[in-house]
Amino acid sequence: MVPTEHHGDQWEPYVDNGGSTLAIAGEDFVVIGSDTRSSDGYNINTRYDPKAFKFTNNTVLATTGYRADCKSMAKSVQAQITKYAHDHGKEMSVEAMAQMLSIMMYQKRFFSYYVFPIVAGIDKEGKGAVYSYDPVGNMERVGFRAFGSSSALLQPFIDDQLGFKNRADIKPEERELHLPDLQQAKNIITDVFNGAAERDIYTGDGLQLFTITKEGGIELEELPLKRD
Amino acid sequence: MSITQYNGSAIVAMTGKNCVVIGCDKRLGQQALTVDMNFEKVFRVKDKLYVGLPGLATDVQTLHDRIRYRVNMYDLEEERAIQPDNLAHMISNMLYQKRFGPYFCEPIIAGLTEKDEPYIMGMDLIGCLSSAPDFIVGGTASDNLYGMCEALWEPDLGPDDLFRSASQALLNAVDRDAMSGWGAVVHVITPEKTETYHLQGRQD
Amino acid sequence: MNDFKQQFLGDTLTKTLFSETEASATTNGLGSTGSGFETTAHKFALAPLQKPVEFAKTHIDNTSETQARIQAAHGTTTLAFKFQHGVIVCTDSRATMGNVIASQTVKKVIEINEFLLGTMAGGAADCSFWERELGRQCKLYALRNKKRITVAGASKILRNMVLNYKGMGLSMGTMICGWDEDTTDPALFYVDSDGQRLENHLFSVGSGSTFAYSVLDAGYHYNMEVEEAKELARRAIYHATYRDAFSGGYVRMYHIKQDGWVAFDLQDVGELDIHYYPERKGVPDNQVQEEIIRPAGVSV
Amino acid sequence: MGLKPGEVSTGTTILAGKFKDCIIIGADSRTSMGTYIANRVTDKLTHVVDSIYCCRSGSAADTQAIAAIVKYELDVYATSHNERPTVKVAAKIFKRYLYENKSRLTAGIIVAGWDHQDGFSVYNLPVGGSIHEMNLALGGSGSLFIYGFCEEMYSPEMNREDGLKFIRTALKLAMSSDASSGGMIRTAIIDENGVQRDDVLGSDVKTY
Amino acid sequence: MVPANRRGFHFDNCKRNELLESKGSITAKFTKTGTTIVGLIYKDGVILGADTRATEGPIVADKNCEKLHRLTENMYCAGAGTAADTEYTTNMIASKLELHRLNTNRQPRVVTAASMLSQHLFQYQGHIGANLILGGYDINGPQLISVMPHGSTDKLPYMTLGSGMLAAMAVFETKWKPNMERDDAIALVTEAVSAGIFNDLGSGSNVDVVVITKDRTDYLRNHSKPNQRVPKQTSYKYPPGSVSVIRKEVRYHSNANQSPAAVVPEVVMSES
Amino acid sequence: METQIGIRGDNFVVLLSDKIVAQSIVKMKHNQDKMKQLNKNNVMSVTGEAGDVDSFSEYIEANIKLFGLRQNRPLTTSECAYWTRGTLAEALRSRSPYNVNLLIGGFNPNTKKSSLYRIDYLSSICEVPFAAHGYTSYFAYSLMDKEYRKDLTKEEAIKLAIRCVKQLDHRFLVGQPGFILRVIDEEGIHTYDSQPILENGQRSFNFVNVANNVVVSEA
Repeated sequence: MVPTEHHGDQWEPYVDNGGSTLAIAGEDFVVIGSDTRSSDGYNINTRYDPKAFKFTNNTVLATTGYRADCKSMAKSVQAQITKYAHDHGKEMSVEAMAQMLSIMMYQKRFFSYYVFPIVAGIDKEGKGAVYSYDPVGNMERVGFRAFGSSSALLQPFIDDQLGFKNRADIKPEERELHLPDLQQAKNIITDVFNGAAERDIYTGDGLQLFTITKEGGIELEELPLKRD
Repeated sequence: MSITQYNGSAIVAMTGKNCVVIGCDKRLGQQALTVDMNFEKVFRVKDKLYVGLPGLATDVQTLHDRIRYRVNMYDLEEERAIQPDNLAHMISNMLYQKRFGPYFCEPIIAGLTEKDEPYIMGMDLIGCLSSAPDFIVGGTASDNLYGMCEALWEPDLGPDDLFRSASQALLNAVDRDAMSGWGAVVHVITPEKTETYHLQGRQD
Repeated sequence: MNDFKQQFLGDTLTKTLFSETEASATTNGLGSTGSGFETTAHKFALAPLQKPVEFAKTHIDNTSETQARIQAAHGTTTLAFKFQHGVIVCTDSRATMGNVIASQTVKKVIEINEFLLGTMAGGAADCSFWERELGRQCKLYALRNKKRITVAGASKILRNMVLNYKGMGLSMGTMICGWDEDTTDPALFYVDSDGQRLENHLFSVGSGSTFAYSVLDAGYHYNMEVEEAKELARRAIYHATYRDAFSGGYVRMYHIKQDGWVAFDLQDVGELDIHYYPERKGVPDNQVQEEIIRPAGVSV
Repeated sequence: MGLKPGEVSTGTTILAGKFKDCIIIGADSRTSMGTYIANRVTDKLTHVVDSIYCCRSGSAADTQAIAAIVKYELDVYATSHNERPTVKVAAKIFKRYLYENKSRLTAGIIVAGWDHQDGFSVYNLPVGGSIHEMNLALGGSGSLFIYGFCEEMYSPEMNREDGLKFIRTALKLAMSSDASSGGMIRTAIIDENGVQRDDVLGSDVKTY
Repeated sequence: MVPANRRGFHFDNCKRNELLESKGSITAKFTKTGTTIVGLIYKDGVILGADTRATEGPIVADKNCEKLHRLTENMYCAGAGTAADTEYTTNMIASKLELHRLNTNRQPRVVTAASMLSQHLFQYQGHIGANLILGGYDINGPQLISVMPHGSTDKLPYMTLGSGMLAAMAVFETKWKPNMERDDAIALVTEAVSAGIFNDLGSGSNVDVVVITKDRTDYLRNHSKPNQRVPKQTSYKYPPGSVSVIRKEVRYHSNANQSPAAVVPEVVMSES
Repeated sequence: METQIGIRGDNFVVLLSDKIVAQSIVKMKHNQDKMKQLNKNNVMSVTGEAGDVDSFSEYIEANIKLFGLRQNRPLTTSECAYWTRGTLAEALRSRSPYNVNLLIGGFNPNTKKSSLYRIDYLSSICEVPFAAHGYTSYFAYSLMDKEYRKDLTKEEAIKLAIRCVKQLDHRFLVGQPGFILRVIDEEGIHTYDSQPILENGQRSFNFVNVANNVVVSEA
């Protein structure tokens, strides 16, 4: 249904339902953390509304923004992926899916989805891949990215822990040697989400941790977050 | 753009074991244009008492003038060093008097009390005090600082560890905020001495 | 669902509310340059309103001047100039949303094909989408004509494509750079979403462009050697990032030669800064010299 | 004249009627903040002095403040004039405040009661600061729904029992139609001997 | 520029702020206590409860603030709304009441406090954003009065205010009974505040409770702490040498005896 | 639209401003001196809203002279700057705020050092090595960033100022035809007037010392 919130004369079809996502690409893995709260103003709509969707055996799409747009967009993507699988007899690669999403989002350039998506998966070379987008489909492949109501709280910390910014003791060329392994990456996500849940009122309730590895496919863990 | 973001600022104060640290960025901007890269926003009040003033630069300076005046008057009238808690309430009163036409500045106080216990206090622009056992942040990069500090802070850090945690918090926070940065200054206050570090920071 | 709609909303209302409204632009006439071009009709969803364009303009913001809810990434310094050995294209890499630095690693040079480069200023998605489409058009031209398209031709296609959406809120300020076959001079065009297309030897676009222009104008001459030209571009971007809060990150540099472009390694502005001003470099905190300051009598 | 944002209002039905041997005033008991019922057992029948009451409608803050001020002023009046104030004096003082501050206040007040000089009287002071003496005064948002009923059913010749039934029925009807009137029905019967207050639920009132 | 030592509010910035406003939107955020505050009357007295979250927009500015303000020994006031306003309004009334007590040599009454509050707030016509629940015990027994920003008051046996008021009121409307026992009443207050904490995003962290009876007042700070932070998985201390420093200055404090002999040139303090 | 530049060397300060007074679309005057000599070591350059510039700068000028007479010594640059800031800040809170941007530069004969202060219309003050206001800052800052050195000589500083106005003339839509430049050093205040020249088809400026006709040019 078309949401109809009216602010004065202006038609306001967008609602920010809050919540945060965070993805980290490792050498041969990707971890995607997202909270499960969906809210509107001071109200919690639901404590369990997963923001990340599994698409293929090695891709996950995580979204924040307006939940209805997120779901509608995810549905369209899913349909395209299924069609692709039928047409070509193989699963879509994460690279292809990332580019497709960019174009699909730009198709809505003048009535855009209010969505901040992250596509994560294992690329053709077996490396972890994270793609981030703005709401009109500008795409960038990154090593790590936080989106959503807590993005300002999460992003600097992963810049520090994974990007080793402002570290006098680690030279830029040595940064790769210090990158965390899968378990450390998960710990970082858990810690930083707990911190965000302390300070951001829109992030909380539950943390979903998707792990994608080449061998293990997609695994999902769920951990509790603060519920206040 | 909100008027509190016109000049850009970032301030963090953290407690440790018998020490506190307070630091700020050095940018003075006029919206996107950077005008001065040496604009410190943390001021020494007494040996073991510092005040950070994030917000609109003109109010930072006016408030600093007024705080200096009031503290000197306090010295003369009371003949004893003003304590962090007194200073916090003094500034809070100053701000609440302007409840209906506020200064656009959210002061942060950091220092050691008479017993050398760490003390930090923050307030909003109309003087609502908020204390915390761990850290207080302010300025245009405050959201970023909240995330950094929530992850980095742990109890009973010594002065050196505390300095490094606060510095990294500050530097990485301002690197995600367009309006603050251009280097940083961090003061580490211990019972014997105050160490002031001028940090290398990105100049973009 | 359909029954529900019928029942409660009636036929007419249903149509206006739920029918897929689309804006499509075919380039018949405008886009045709008389040499058999046809750009495909792009279909874009529009808000189901009387004035969908107004909606797009008020809700989707590329410039951060309004308080629109959807803020696309913006803020930039890009530059390109011609000189005797080709074109130097140089950009920063920062994207900001409001005051938040959304990314420090944006690729603001778009590799249209191996001879053509475009730059990105304004709406990042607008630039990358249309320049990607331009790449497709150029490929089609080459297949049809067994010959590369000229830079002038390519920039004109881009201009014509975005001109169809003039006034709908697209934001693009791009430089199309290349070196045509069998010519002695490189080519450089500026194209923006207003439909303006200019040719010149030197352009800079974006929020930091004035700073870059000052450095460029002071140092620019046509007969530069490659290294000198690269240093000039680097310096111009560096000084723009220093003063403009919305520019920063890394300096990305390309050199367009007669036989195609080459890309150079990214250079971190933070490292460039201490390269130009070594006194701003610090030492690790455990090795720093202490300066002792005598207690001053003055308070505050 | 609307309420200020966030202001608490007694979106209300109040009425006061003159009957054969008494005055009966009545009110619902709902106080609302937007859609939220801030108080469902409000007493909008506020004692002013002696056998003089006022019924409050409009902004809760404004009417409470005005009632308190007038109450104070009437006490001073009684002391300095050495005589008990009449309903008319009370109503005129109310009017003075309402009229002189009409741009700042949202208050509709009914002053009713008994005094030695004039006996029973009812004054209606709607928003704006005018004053009207009448036999039957209605006020508040719910009163719109019961003008017809009152016109039809009211007679100053009614006795105490009929009057009470009339007032309660009127309030019950208003409360069932007006979203910002509700709760229970509070009434006060005022005569030479004093005041008798009663509260009933709307469901306990039988209509005609 | 010598600041005048005037009392009361100063309006000298208003004109300038208007000017600034005309140049761009001022969206300066005051700290709000989004808040759930509750109060009820039970058998022996009155109980007030509050959460401890203060918010600045969507960010939690204070995780453990105090929203139960002491007015006198026999009176407390729970505050919601603009945090500075509740703090300063209750402080001012507390000192007035203390003076009143000293002048009259009697225990102040709750209605006295309520009148003072409502008159002060009415005077400022709602611009002071204080929503208050006043609870106390005086010679008239337990009293519970709410005061709204425009100055209206309500006297009820149980009440809730703040952004979490609906959640808390739902609990009261189902479970409140007259003449409850102390423990049951405290539990009910805790439950009501918790309902606000968990269901309203403006409220959070811990539950503060104050129980006021005829003879004594018990302030139960952080009576319930349902939202303790989980321990971190990792410590994120940085190794020495990880921060790049351009200059380090050391200033020995005058009271410490360590002022070293080797003193480097006196620094002229900048006039800023 | 007005131009204001300041550059500080170790023992001198260069201030430059344009000479145009504009009203709507009309240039009312072409030779307005937008600087005030506060005392023999300090100069303030003022731009901003028409009426405010006059009255504010006259008020400051007169008061600083008065202070000098009362205390029997000229005020230092920092004293001038901070007093001016305080006055502007206070005026900002009044019914009639002044909308002015200021540069105050001067030389301190006691310390033999010079200083330059930049004050904007909100009365934020900062002590800086070089400064500009308004649109000029978007063109001049990067040039000054690139060329500025602590050990700049007077000659070099003037040349840097010339490069800034030349660039402004080249890129800024609203170019100015002429400028006044002042150098404040140990000997006092030296005034220069601009002289447009053509350089490879592009306009540039020489500066002529009004007292002795010595010409400084970019080359």
